[in-house]
Amino acid sequence: MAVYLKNGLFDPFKEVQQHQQQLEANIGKGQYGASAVFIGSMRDFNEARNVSSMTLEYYPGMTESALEVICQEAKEKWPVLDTLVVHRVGDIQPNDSIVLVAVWSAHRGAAYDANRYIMEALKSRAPFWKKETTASGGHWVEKNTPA
Amino acid sequence: MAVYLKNGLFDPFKEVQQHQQQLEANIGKGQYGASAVFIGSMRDFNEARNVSSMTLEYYPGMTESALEVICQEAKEKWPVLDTLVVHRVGDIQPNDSIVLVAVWSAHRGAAYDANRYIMEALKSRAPFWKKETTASGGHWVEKNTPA
Amino acid sequence: MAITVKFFARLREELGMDEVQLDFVAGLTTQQVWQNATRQEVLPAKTLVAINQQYASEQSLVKDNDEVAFFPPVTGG
Amino acid sequence: MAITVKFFARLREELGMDEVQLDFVAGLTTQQVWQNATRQEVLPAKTLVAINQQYASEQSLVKDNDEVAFFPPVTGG
Repeated sequence: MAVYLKNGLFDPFKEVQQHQQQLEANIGKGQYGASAVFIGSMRDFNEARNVSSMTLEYYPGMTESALEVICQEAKEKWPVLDTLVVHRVGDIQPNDSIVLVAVWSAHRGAAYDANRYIMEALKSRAPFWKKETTASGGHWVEKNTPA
Repeated sequence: MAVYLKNGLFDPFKEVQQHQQQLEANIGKGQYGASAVFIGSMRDFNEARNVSSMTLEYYPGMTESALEVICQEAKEKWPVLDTLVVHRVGDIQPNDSIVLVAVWSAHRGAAYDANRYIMEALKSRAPFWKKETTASGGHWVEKNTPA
Repeated sequence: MAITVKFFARLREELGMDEVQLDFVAGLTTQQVWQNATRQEVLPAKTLVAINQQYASEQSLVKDNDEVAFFPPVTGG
Repeated sequence: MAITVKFFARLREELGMDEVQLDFVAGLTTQQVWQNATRQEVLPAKTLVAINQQYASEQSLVKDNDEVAFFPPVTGG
């Protein structure tokens, strides 16, 4: 179970691969049958029409522990072998990856369910705040889109 | 929308990345906000205790078209920007990736829902048959595990 | 004036054949094609049927030049 | 004998401060800490509250050395 905040670009597929190699080193190969990966990335349109960039503020300490609690809840609800969460903070450009959630389990149901649980909980409870920049200035995103 | 059958190892993350680059070249960057990726891989235990290898038989022609129909259905049900399905055929070793489903969309709900729809439909309708090899010989897998 | 009949997976192994050509006879259902091809009275339970690579039923009628396939429940993914 | 009060995002910008130290007074709720820190009567609607980096309510009591945080609805992911 790992949670990382990244101030700067990250490659979600590299992160998943690296974590998966660690997982295989720890529990052996051939143990998980299902991996569900979700990547949220920055679009160039959102509440405002043309978003040129974005800043993600967070609460150092609380943000990490909120994400860890969420992943722990997922492990208690479903038979999950491992989880990985990576989230950007700081300045972000369109098309950058913002969030990565990966879940490994023996069967697909747990991987899908746990992954989505983590994403929904992250969206509603993890302390992150987006400020979008457009031609007319900056504004705080008021609320997250529902699933 | 792409469907590939692979006789031999494939790297699911490389496949997703390559397809995503094509997608960005086609529709422009910053268009999709959500990517949901599912990877099914071979465990070394299943119906039989210790599975040493597996062979995946398929129906050339029908398998590809069944997968294309399933992806088309997903695109009709949800606002999906693109889908990618890669499935192994032939001989497979434990820990190899068997199936990859990737879905790109503007919002996470469609990506999650369409991805799972494709996987469930694939499991119930796409003509693939697994034969597992154990120390005591080969046997056909009788039925797929439910989600 | 012929149809092609294909078998996959366990059925292919148990019957010892993967493909057979049959003379076309008008008005046959896939169930009757199975009987002609295998000399077995009934389709094994849960057998799936396709005509020209599309799912069909035991009662579907077979036309000239059709490709008819029989296979067990699928287990991919 | 002090508590730390933090503000994030829109609240931080509107109040023009990200952190303030207050003398500890026993028996205060987070709502009263907000009033003391900001000289505003009421918490803006939907404001979230945390004590020591765990979610709390407007009525939660604040202890000496606590870190109290106020922030708008979260918009990560």
